[in-house]
Amino acid sequence: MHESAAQIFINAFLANNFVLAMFLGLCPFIGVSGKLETAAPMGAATTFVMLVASLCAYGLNLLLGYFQLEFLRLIAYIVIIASTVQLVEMVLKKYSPSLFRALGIYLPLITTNCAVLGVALFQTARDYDFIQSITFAVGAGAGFTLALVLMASVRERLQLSDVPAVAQGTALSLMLAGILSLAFMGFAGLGG
Amino acid sequence: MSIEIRSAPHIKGTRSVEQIMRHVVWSLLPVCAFFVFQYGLSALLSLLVVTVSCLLTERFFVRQGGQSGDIGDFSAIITGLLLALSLPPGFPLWMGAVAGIVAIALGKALFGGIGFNVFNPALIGRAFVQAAFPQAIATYTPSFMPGRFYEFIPSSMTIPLMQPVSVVEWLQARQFDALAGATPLAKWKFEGVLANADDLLTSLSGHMAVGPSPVLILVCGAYLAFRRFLDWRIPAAILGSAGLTAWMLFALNDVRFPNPFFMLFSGGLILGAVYMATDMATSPVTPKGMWVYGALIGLLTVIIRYYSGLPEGVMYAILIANAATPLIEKITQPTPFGKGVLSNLGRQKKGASYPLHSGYISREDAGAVTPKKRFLFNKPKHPPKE
Amino acid sequence: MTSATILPQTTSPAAMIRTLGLIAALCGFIIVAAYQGTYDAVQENKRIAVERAVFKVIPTARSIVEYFATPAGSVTKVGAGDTAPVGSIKFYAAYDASDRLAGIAAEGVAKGYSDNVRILFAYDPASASISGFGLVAMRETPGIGDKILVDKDFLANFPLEAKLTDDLKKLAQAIVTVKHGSKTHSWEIDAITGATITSRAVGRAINDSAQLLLPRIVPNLTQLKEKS
Amino acid sequence: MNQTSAQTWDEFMEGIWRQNPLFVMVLGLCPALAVTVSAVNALSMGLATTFVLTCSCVLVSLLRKLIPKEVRIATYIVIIATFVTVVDYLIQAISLALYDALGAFIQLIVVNCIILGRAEAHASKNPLLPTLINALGMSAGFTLGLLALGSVREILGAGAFFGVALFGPDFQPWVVMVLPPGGFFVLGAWLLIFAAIARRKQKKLAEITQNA
Amino acid sequence: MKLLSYFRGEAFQRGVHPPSCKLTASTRIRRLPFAPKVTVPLSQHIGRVPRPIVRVGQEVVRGEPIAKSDEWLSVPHHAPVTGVVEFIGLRPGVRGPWVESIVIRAHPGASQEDLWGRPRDLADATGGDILQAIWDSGMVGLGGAAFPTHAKLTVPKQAKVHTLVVNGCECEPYLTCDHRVMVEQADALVTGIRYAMRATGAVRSIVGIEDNKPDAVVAIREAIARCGRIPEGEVYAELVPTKYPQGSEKMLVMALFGVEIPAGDLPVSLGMVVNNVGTLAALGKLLPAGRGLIERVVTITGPGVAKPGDYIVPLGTPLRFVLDYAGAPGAESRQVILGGPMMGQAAASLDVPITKGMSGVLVMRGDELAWREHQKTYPCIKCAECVESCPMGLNPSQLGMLAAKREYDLMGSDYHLGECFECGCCSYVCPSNIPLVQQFRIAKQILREKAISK
Ligand SMILES: Cc1cc2nc3c(=O)[nH]c(=O)nc-3n(C[C@H](O)[C@H](O)[C@H](O)COP(=O)(O)O)c2cc1C
Ligand SMILES: Cc1cc2nc3c(=O)[nH]c(=O)nc-3n(C[C@H](O)[C@H](O)[C@H](O)COP(=O)(O)O)c2cc1C
Ligand SMILES: Cc1cc2nc3c(=O)[nH]c(=O)nc-3n(C[C@H](O)[C@H](O)[C@H](O)COP(=O)(O)O)c2cc1C
Ligand SMILES: Cc1cc2nc3c(=O)[nH]c(=O)nc-3n(C[C@H](O)[C@H](O)[C@H](O)CO)c2cc1C
Ligand code: SF4
Ligand code: SF4
Ligand code: SF4
Ligand code: SF4
Ligand code: FES
Repeated sequence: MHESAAQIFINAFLANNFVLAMFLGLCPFIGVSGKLETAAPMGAATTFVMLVASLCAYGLNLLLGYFQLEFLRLIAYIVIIASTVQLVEMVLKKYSPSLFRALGIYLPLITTNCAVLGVALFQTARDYDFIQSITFAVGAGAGFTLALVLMASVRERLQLSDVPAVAQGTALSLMLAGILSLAFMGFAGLGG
Repeated sequence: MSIEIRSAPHIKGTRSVEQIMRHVVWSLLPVCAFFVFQYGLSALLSLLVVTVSCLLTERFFVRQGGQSGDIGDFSAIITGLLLALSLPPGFPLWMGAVAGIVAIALGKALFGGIGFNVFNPALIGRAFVQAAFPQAIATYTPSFMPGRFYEFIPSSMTIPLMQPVSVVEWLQARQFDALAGATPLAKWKFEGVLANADDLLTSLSGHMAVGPSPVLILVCGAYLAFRRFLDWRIPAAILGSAGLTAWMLFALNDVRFPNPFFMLFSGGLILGAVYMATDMATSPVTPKGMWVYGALIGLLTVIIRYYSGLPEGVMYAILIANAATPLIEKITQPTPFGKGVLSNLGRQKKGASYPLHSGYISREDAGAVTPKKRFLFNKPKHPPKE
Repeated sequence: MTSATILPQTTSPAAMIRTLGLIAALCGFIIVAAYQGTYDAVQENKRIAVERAVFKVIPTARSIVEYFATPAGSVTKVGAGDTAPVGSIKFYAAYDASDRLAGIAAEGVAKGYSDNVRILFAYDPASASISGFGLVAMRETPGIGDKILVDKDFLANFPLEAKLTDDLKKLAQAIVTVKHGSKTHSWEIDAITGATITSRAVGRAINDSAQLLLPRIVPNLTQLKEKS
Repeated sequence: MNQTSAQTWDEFMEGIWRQNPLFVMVLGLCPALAVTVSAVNALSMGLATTFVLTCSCVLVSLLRKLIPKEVRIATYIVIIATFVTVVDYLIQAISLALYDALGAFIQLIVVNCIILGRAEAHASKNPLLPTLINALGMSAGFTLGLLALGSVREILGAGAFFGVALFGPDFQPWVVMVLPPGGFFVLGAWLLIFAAIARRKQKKLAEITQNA
Repeated sequence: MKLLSYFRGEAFQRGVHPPSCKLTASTRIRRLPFAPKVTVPLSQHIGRVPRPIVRVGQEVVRGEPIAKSDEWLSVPHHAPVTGVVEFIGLRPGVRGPWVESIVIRAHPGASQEDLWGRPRDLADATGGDILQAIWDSGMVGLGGAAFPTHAKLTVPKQAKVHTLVVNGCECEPYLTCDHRVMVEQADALVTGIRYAMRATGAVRSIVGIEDNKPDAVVAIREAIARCGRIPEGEVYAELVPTKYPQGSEKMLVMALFGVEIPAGDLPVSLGMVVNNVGTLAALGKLLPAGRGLIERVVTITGPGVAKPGDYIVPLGTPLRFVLDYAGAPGAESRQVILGGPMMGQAAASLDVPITKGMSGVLVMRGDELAWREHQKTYPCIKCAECVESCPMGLNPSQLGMLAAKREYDLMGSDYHLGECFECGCCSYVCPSNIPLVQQFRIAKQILREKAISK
């Protein structure tokens, strides 16, 4: 079955949202969603890295397939993601210090974010072609950002609420994520 | 002479939280009564059980000190009634009780109680049971069944934790086929059958699986809006945006998409727009934000109904808009007096004189009303220099 | 703690590369060892999985052979390590105890309620019908979507008519899923109430795949008749 | 001797209780929520993680003097990825069904923060034995955590435990529990319960000190 | 109802409609007898405190200056009664802390006719002369803020004033002093307006009056007609919609001209000066006679008062004396408010004197207040009532939640706390009974202290 780019995007963005339906990238989702100020740049940085990782993984996969070295795929992906993040960091630092300052602190965190590796692994598992891979990466990143921003704005509001002491902290964040995930179930089947 | 010292203002409007909530309950009673008239005993018991489970849960958490407010404020009754109205009348009672408990515990007490909740508690309860018991919640039975005041719909009386009894045989015994239980939305989505306009509006025609009459809800809502217990902007924005989106799609392709009228008056859209999206705690406080919020709900409802796997989308649309409310509020903060575009014009003229309007006559003589900001536009472009 | 680890100290690049090389070699060795060590078991597992799936949809089958159906309209047997020619579709020819063709199995995929539904369906050349299907993978809701495997009414849809047009270019009647209780033709699938979406995915998966595959297979049936 | 064994025990229990990676440090959430729809999956994921964590930490600890500190993170990642690949093939060899159930999350163990965190914070600084014990403790804590999630979700969501039906055929499963929101809710509920217990303990402690 | 107001085109957006309770709107102004002892606080206005120019034991004549300052932003005080200076020192102040005051014991026998004065002919006086005369009269804004009037009427160098806006709204419930002044002293008011126009150079003056006081408009228009076409320019009297806080100068200018005074600016940035009717009526009487401000019209009203009315009260009269005269029986009166119920201050004690800025004395009874005390306070239910009523276009709901969590800096930086003019509309409407404006006052105070300590 051939999925159109629009379908892939909508699925990755809403229906199969990486965070809320696929459980990917939860650590940064819980960790960085406390403030809107940090959530939005984190989402942007992750989207960017996802795009880069998707491109690299696409190329790398062709290469590995050519040499019949599929069993090295995982190790190759993780190394290439880690090094591209490093590279991107260096390039940004050199050519766009302001952007680096905005995204810089988040970039190293993203290396160990399974959503990024997830993009690479899923696009391989689903045999996406080049265009599909890119759309998938952007959709996943946009979905991640959407979830992060919604969560952050809700959590900022809850800072002003009298949340019971037992529920404060991670438990509340998880319950909120659950409710958001419940709401996002409405999108199920949207990309069909 | 004893003296009290307090800080101004020393008088207070007559409005109180209890009063607002009480009025919403009163206005819901006709809707509930009609629901019971349609579905009989099962509906009545469902309303009772769900509301009582909400109240008991509320009482538990208030006693525990986990939430502010108290059970006397009527808000848990609203939650219970609305939750019950959005469930199918033959929904197993034990599942209804679960919905009520989840609504208050997860939807309200977790956040600190009345006013602090971010999501509509009733809809949290409904979304939870919809995800937990998807088959039971999609099982509607026709309205105006003969004998509805003497017997229960069999699925109502399911033993707790067990699967509901199938209503198919019960329906067949009454010469209804299995399709009778499909709601108009489901019929349209899965079979392409459109219901009649007047049936949808009044819900009066027999043997349709519909909720309370939209017209009745609109009337009760209009009363609340008139007394300013709910904000008219939100329903207006929802119905406007849903109608507009549906109309545009209908204009594009009138075979694939139903007419906008069907979109507005089928399913829970009216109930959601009038009573659920307007829940104060979970909707924006800024007037501009209310328009944005309503428009978002209308749009999402139509998108979910048309394109997703589910026939009904109001609940999900409202929950997502609830989540977006803090964000919407943030970007639609009101402009303080004297900081708007118009007053910036004034600021540029700082120190310059406000030109005398030569034609100034007493506004009463001219029979004019008090000018709004429009007055400024009468002003000559270049103030005379001296 | 030795003082060496506390002092700020840089490793020389040569040493760095040496150790990295060592570690890479070590890791490479471990991976290759694991890959080789498990290779046979994994392949065997995969083969068994495929066989089991095929045997389940074609109960009389005792052995299977993998084929490619090429776009040109021919079928070629898959040898060990073959890569698929561009545009070709893999299918399995299943043979009974006496090595006669018992049926043909192929995969189909379509979007269900929450993700793709991947199925393996069996085509019976003798009656020109889809005789059944099995599940490869899906993420549908347990308790709803998985009714397609157990619902008696749903399974009663099979065998399902899948005749080609006379010029053997496409199915004479497209396979469609209809609302529960309204099936009137033998090429229609009667959906499950409450799981219409998943039912429809099954129908679409079969139809999409059969439309492509059958026109390539049917003309070559003689080639497949006997196990070769 | 006695004392060291007590210490060892403490070290081991640390990972299970006081520093539980899932409930206290809240790390490795993605596999924890994604695969715990049943107890079997939870246990398998726990064992797979145990294998990777223990092997990586042992190797890192052995090589700790060799690894140049400039490239240590990259080295750790390579080592972890190696063992993940190994476990990936092992599971394929054992059971394809299990492999399908765990899906991509086996490979995603690579980025599980717990493992890198342990390698960096503990294994790189300690000799073999303490490392091994610490890693085993952490793994056990994680596995127990996964089981706690998986059991609740399976019991409520399917009316079964390790595949054995508990309540008979008429039981109404709570489908939500095996859906994504259920994962969040169950973990959140566990955290709530732990927080409530901790608070009660604190209150009692405060009462005791007040009385004394 | 709100819906209707959308189409009707109201004066300014939002605001509230408290019950007007104008008990004394149609009773004539009466004169209060002299108290045996009056206390004149030296600080009754915004600005520098003048120094006393009398000694203890000195005889003073009613109207004679008793305190004076050379500072520009300060005004002199005059003796309200003929008598003997008995004490100069600290006495209970209106705001609580004790303040420097002059206590004068009235001569029981003296006729309290106005004795002291320097009548002058102002027919051809220049603006400067008039400003000097205003300064000498000790006039401050009688609308409540008590800002020295001569300073307000002095137009800054780079600015030009074309319009004098006269504030006759009296939007606070209960108060009627401005209303009665407009009706009974319309001629004096027009005279005062003419002086102020000359002092500022304004060529137009508009009296804005809420439309619940039509008789005041009629009275003023008749007074204008009696004057004929005045040389200073033109004077109008206009009705504006009745709505609290119409009397705030920003809202009044908005209602009359449809323009917003830019945030942080004074009306003079739009070429306008706003004065209270009481201020200008008093000027109209005092300036030709060359007298000082020694008495003002005060509304004494409220459910706890037996003889409510508008009284001409000598400044410095103790509150206790005023209340005894107006018949406020002690036991059940529980709250005495100086000013209106929306913005007035609760009196800390009954020993404080009537001062220049005091437009009303409101006595609330215990049973009136009781229901409010029993009303429960809820968390903010986000009903948006406050947002819909804040005339300054703020978001009191958000501000209130921030205040509850002590996020004062955020209130100031992101939510325009500085723009809040403490009108109290938000607290008035809040169904959750949250003391919003009360919290905002505290927040502003804390921010002010922070800014100073920086
Ligand atoms: C917010 C909300 C969500 C609802 N969601 C559904 C739904 O998903 N499915 C459903 O059959 N009824 C749902 N209902 C119940 C409807 O109100 C209505 O009773 C029922 O759908 C029958 O109406 P219809 O057939 O005209 O759609 C919902 C009601 C509300 C208020
Ligand atoms: C939580 C949840 C899960 C669902 N899962 C499925 C599913 O796996 N397969 C499916 O076909 N429909 C699923 N649905 C959709 C509804 O059951 C849908 O109404 C039904 O498929 C179509 O209704 P009908 O067949 O009764 O006409 C799900 C709905 C919900 C709320
Ligand atoms: C909320 C608010 C309400 C006010 N209401 C009145 C009023 O009703 N009448 C009035 O004269 N001044 C009122 N004022 C004061 C005016 O803004 C302005 O300062 C005054 O009219 C100036 O006149 P004055 O200096 O002669 O007192 C109000 C101020 C505020 C902040
Ligand atoms: C106009 C109006 C609509 C309301 N709608 C709901 C609702 O849909 N669901 C609900 O749980 N409570 C509703 N309430 C009650 C109350 O606001 C709700 O319990 C709060 O969310 C509690 O903080 C409503 C109240 C009002 C005044
Ligand atoms: S930084 Fe890394 S370890 Fe920490 S929470 Fe985020 S992803 Fe997990
Ligand atoms: S109430 Fe206040 S604003 Fe209104 S007229 Fe009186 S003093 Fe002026
Ligand atoms: S007191 Fe301040 S915040 Fe409240 S309504 Fe008045 S101006 Fe707005
Ligand atoms: S009026 Fe009170 S309850 Fe309503 S939004 Fe404002 S602060 Fe909240
Ligand atoms: S496991 Fe941490 S981000 Fe997925």
